[in-house]
Amino acid sequence: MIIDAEDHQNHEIGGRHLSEHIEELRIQDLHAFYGESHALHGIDMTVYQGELVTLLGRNGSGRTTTLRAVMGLIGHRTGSIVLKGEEIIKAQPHKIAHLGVGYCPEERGIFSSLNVEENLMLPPNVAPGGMSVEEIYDMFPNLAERRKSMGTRLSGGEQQMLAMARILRTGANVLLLDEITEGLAPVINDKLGEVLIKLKERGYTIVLVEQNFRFAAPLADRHFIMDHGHIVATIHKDELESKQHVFDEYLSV
Amino acid sequence: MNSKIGYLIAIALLLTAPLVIYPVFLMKLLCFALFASAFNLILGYGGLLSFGHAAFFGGAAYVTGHALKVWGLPTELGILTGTAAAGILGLLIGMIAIRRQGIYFAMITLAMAQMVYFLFISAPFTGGENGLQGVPRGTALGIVDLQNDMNMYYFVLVIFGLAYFLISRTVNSPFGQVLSAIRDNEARATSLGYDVDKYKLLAFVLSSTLAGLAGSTKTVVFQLASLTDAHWHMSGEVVLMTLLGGLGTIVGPSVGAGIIIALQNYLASGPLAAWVPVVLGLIFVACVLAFRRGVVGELREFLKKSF
Amino acid sequence: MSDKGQYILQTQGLTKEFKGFTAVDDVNLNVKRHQIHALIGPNGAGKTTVFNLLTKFLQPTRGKITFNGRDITSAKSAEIARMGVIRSFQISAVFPHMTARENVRVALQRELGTSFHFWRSVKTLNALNARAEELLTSVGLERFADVVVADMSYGRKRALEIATTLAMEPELMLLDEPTQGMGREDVELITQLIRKVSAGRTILMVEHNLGVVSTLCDTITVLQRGAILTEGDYATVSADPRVKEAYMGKAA
Amino acid sequence: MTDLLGFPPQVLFGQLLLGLINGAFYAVLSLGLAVIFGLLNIVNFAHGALYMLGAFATLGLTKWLGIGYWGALIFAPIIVGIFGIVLERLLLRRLAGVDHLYGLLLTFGLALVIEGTFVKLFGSSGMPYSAPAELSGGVNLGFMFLPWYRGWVVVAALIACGATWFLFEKTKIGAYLRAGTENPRLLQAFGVNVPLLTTLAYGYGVALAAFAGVLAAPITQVNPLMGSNLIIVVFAVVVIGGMGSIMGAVVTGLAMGVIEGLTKVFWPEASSTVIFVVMAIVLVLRPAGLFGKTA
Amino acid sequence: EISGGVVKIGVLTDLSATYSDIAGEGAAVAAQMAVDEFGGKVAGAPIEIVVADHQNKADIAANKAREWGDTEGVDAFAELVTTSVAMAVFEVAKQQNKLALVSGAASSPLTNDACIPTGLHWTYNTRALAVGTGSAIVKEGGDSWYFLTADYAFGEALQNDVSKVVEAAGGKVVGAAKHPFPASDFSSFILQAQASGAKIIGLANAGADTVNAIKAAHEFGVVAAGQKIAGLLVFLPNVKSIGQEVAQGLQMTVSFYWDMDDETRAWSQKFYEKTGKMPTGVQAGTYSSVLHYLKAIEATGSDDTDTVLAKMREMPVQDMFAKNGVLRTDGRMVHDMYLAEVKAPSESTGEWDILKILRTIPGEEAFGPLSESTCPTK
Ligand SMILES: Nc1ncnc2c1ncn2[C@@H]1O[C@H](COP(=O)(O)OP(=O)(O)OP(=O)(O)O)[C@@H](O)[C@H]1O
Ligand SMILES: Nc1ncnc2c1ncn2[C@@H]1O[C@H](COP(=O)(O)OP(=O)(O)OP(=O)(O)O)[C@@H](O)[C@H]1O
Ligand SMILES: [Mg+2]
Ligand SMILES: [Mg+2]
Repeated sequence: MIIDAEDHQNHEIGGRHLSEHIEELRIQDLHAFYGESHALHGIDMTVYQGELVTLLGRNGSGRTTTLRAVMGLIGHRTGSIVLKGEEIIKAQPHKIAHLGVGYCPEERGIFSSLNVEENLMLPPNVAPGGMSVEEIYDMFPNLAERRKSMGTRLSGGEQQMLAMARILRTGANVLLLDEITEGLAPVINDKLGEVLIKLKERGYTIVLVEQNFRFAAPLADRHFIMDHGHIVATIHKDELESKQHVFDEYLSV
Repeated sequence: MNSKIGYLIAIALLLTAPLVIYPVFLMKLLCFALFASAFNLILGYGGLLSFGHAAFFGGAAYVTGHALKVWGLPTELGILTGTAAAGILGLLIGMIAIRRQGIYFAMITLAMAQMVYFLFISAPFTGGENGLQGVPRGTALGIVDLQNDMNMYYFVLVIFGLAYFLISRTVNSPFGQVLSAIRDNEARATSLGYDVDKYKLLAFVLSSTLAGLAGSTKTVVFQLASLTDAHWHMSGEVVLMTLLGGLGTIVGPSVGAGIIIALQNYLASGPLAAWVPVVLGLIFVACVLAFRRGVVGELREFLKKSF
Repeated sequence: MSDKGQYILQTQGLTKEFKGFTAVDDVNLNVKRHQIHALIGPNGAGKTTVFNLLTKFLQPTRGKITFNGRDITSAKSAEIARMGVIRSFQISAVFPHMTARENVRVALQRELGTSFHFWRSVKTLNALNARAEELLTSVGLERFADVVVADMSYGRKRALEIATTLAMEPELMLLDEPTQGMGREDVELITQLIRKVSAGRTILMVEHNLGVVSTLCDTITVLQRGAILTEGDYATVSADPRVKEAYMGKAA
Repeated sequence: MTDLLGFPPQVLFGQLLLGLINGAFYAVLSLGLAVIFGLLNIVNFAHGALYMLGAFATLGLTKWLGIGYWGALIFAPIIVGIFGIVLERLLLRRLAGVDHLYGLLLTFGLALVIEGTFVKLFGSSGMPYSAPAELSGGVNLGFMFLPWYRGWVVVAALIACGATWFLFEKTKIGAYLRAGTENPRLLQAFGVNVPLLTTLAYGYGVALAAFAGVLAAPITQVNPLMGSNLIIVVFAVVVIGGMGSIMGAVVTGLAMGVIEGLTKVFWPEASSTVIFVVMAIVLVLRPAGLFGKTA
Repeated sequence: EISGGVVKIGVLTDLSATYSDIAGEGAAVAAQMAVDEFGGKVAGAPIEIVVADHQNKADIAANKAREWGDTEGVDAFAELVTTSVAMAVFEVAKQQNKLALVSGAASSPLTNDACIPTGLHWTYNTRALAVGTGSAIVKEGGDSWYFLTADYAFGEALQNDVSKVVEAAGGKVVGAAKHPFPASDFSSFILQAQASGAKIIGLANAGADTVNAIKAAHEFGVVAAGQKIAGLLVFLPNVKSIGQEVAQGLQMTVSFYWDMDDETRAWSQKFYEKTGKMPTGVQAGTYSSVLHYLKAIEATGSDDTDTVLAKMREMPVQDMFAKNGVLRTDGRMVHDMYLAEVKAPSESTGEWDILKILRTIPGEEAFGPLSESTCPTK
């Protein structure tokens, strides 16, 4: 069953009417390919400024691919991706990043030849207003403690923190976050949740790919449900109860 | 089924080829086909790029040359001595080299081979830059006169056939299975209880031994062993042959060797004679850029797609 | 209980120091035979490091490890594996260019003792196919025996990894975050699988998914900053305020 | 004076100094290789050929454009560097994402092509080039006669090494360099123009090779094959130093020059093998090289 | 009587590597010039030259020679630069009973221990080089020698040959440094030579090694400080690559120099027009050997190896390269050699005006008597 995103034009987020919102990211008819395999089959979605949305779905449903496509990391993609008013379907990744996008990849991508601090300082600033290093170390004391360790000597969870931390520094205000709670201790997850709320308050736009529905549900304004490279449903936070059957069908929660 | 027919045709061709094609050229081709196939064992199936295989090829060539010329051993024994020497050298170099992978492995093997090369330049038994000349071909089994090119050809063909069989068997053996598992995921293979270094070392020694067999045979065919055989360009050439023919395919290296040897041979006296290195270089470049799977690999891919 | 004693695996004063940083600090771990034992703790507590020490992917700085009463502190990785201690990895560990059957067979073939036999045909391994398929069936992969693993989904790769591990007939399985990165459905599947294979074996696992831990595990050891904070069954451990504070947060 | 190990001390001092001078060449060449390996993950087999191009560019600039040695010192690396950039854009770029062994093989082929073409164009025996008048002659140091030019080589090489070290270790570029080697796509997703960085790094590494070529032109024969054997030694230096390590390349380069120089006194025949022996020993004891990071 | 109706000469040379300048295409051109002098026909049969690149690799050379002999009816192999190639081709020539006209290879053993009945060594050998340079220099007072010797058989042979000559002439050898082959930097060795105090530094090496050694000697002021360099195997292209400025005063023994007399000048001019370079001794020698071979065929009307060889021995070698050369039974072609010196740039009138001939070394003196030869079939 397909639920059209347009049905919810009238819902409100963050106290304001949706239609008053500026479109931060608009994806239309996006197809993406890995070599010959067709991974995304025409995705349409719009994310408004200041909104936190999730991409939910089973393993292999195409959530990561969507983020990678936005970031320009997939060789072959067609359709349209408009970010902050600019068409970026043909743009190079570094150009896209400089529009103010931060990407936290699923595989973390910590650089093993750099130490924690160098990893943290690595991404160039793409916009003013990033968090200061002190703020970040405050948030993740583990990292402060291990700051001179080589990146991949960190434990799995520490690497996850570092991957998240380093994009908070750059001033990017559109964040593409792929499974950031993976492998983290429950306490850290709690803390990450608080961070996301804070970021939302600052007006960041966030696209969150999650398995951990329990983590995502209280944070998100809307949920996009993906299956086999399609977006099969869009669910507003107010509809969580009424659309429970959608979750059951596609996520078997 | 299909491959059986293919093999039968290949055998028929090989048996009749010297009637049409100059047998010495064919023998050279077989020697290098064997060399490349042996090399492929470690690169194509072991995933390790050795840039020092010339040391085994050349080392065996010298030892065989010396054994036949100075010690006067029978031909078969001379070849075996050279091959064994290459195996021992492979064991020594392998013990140091297999501790590393990738580029490091390539560089270490290159450096070790370079040491061997310098040894050959100045060691008394190699004849320095003049090489060992006039190595007697002798007789096969004490009766067949190998001075006759036709006899020699079939002698070489038998060696090639046996070695080739051994190589394809190795690839498709219990050992081959472990080897490809190691290439796929070394840590996992370890955690399943395999001492990966031992397997890699055995693969390396097998590869160097067979490369040595190729070198020994070549010495008997051409009756000489020279520094060319041990120079690092030779290591590069065997990589080229393997790559051109198709990495990790059984017949690929032989096809690649055939192409390169034929090119070298026919270019050497044509209008492009002075351009041989340039032409080889261009093939290298084209191969890496355009058809990385090599002739056989691309062909297989093409057939897979069209049928 | 066999004469080998109640504990299959014990460590005494196990310590690992990295350049002035103590990742594992004087850990005395006692794993009871035929139990599912969990190792939990905050990120960076040293859980993976303990696994690496037990399987000798790292050398302990100090301390002693005994397996079935035998001192294995100085044994090598492959040796330990041959004794029956098999680990899984945090990222899936399969042989991607081989088929599922071959993956399992690689584990099975070791006991034939022909793994160095390069002159023997690979067909001699066909004798192992029946057992391999049996193992694949046990993890629900019977239909995928001939599929090249690179083409399989993540969850199936995890299942295959378990099948391969089982092929080794391990007495002790070490699983490092077996459900990490899995959808709910797969988590469920793996949980059941672990329960199924735990019969007659001992399992030591690291896991952040408290749901999994609470349903599966008999004993839980909590690590913090390399040292053991507390130990006990789920109810005891989750009630401990220190564990709540350091690890579980609101989840508990 | 008393002999040291059977040799008069002045001979040893002389050899030490000469070793240092040769080491300077090794340092500049291996530095270029390290930079290229660092960012492109390519073992640049064409490095010897590019070194040779540097020497030939010097020759050509002098002969056809009347630009002297000092001009060539600047222009030859630029010209050859641009050539390198073209190579990177046209050829090496296409190897992104495939096993780095292919980079080694591609550059091996390129070396054959470049050297073969030059033998064809300019013959195999090479051409004369003399040191600039300002640097002819030398100074007697008491224990040896030091040609000014050799002294200059050390100074120039150390400057180049120092500048490179500063550029790659003290600026952000170094971190980009190392990160880019590991995961260029991700680095690019952070907003770093990796393709440009890669191209420039290759150009820079190539320019360093050419710079060494300019320095060498007055000393050795300018010959199409001048780099083809040297390259193997330089590889060994890089491996000993730890691949991709800037510091390692420089220090090892100098040290190997000295070790080789001393070997030339005590056991001359072994002097071209000694580096490989050192390499084997180092790799057994420290698999990642002296300055390499053990991954 | 001409086998296959055509006289085929295979020029096997280095077209693409180190020796392509001293032999290479120029040698092929020189051979062709000999053919042209015959109008392309000898004894009524056409003459054909085939050329192949052996890349200095003995196996490629042997392979090619064998193939030429077996399948293409080649009657003689010519040029054959570098000893390993010559030796490899000797094996083939012996088996196929074909002539090997060696020009570029230098080692004396080719007409001694390694000789074959059909192997002819035309242009020079290490002994001649040693005698020419060694004795001349000792005579001039250069009586103490230090060698820089390439650490391989050829270098050693050269050093031994020269040492004998030097000692026979009353000089002495004070030492030698063996350098690896190839060596890129000679400064250390030069320094050792300097420290030895010998009057003469003898370079028992070849090609790039010699060039680099001479450059280093110049740089370190060896010559300025009174020591002299003796290059034992130096060719015209080597001198050009050192540059006359640096090489001036260098003494060397040559088999040929283009500017010796009208005949050589005329021939060399023709050669220059074809190649843009003046000929080296190896190239001129190739011409001479092919020419003499063709003359013998013309005279006998046959290309049978034994017949032609007998005739070649019988006739004196008489052309612009050799005056009254004699082909001995050990394969040595005995002709005059020349001691030459590199002119100073100021003396030089043109790009190719490089050498001046100091002395003619009579063939007997240069190559020694036949009785000295250890060739078993002489
Ligand atoms: N590098 C790749 N090459 C080929 N196919 C790929 C690649 N990465 C992903 N795919 C395929 O693309 C499809 C979508 O994958 P994607 O990674 O986007 O899924 P996902 O929703 O993020 O799932 P997961 O929970 O596993 O991360 C899957 O079928 C997957 O097999
Ligand atoms: N090789 C190493 N060198 C230096 N420090 C290391 C090394 N390996 C691990 N560490 C450090 O040791 C600590 C423990 O790491 P470990 O990987 O064991 O944690 P973990 O408990 O598995 O955590 P997680 O749940 O995040 O995976 C971490 O702080 C890590 O940074
Ligand atoms: Mg994903
Ligand atoms: Mg961990």
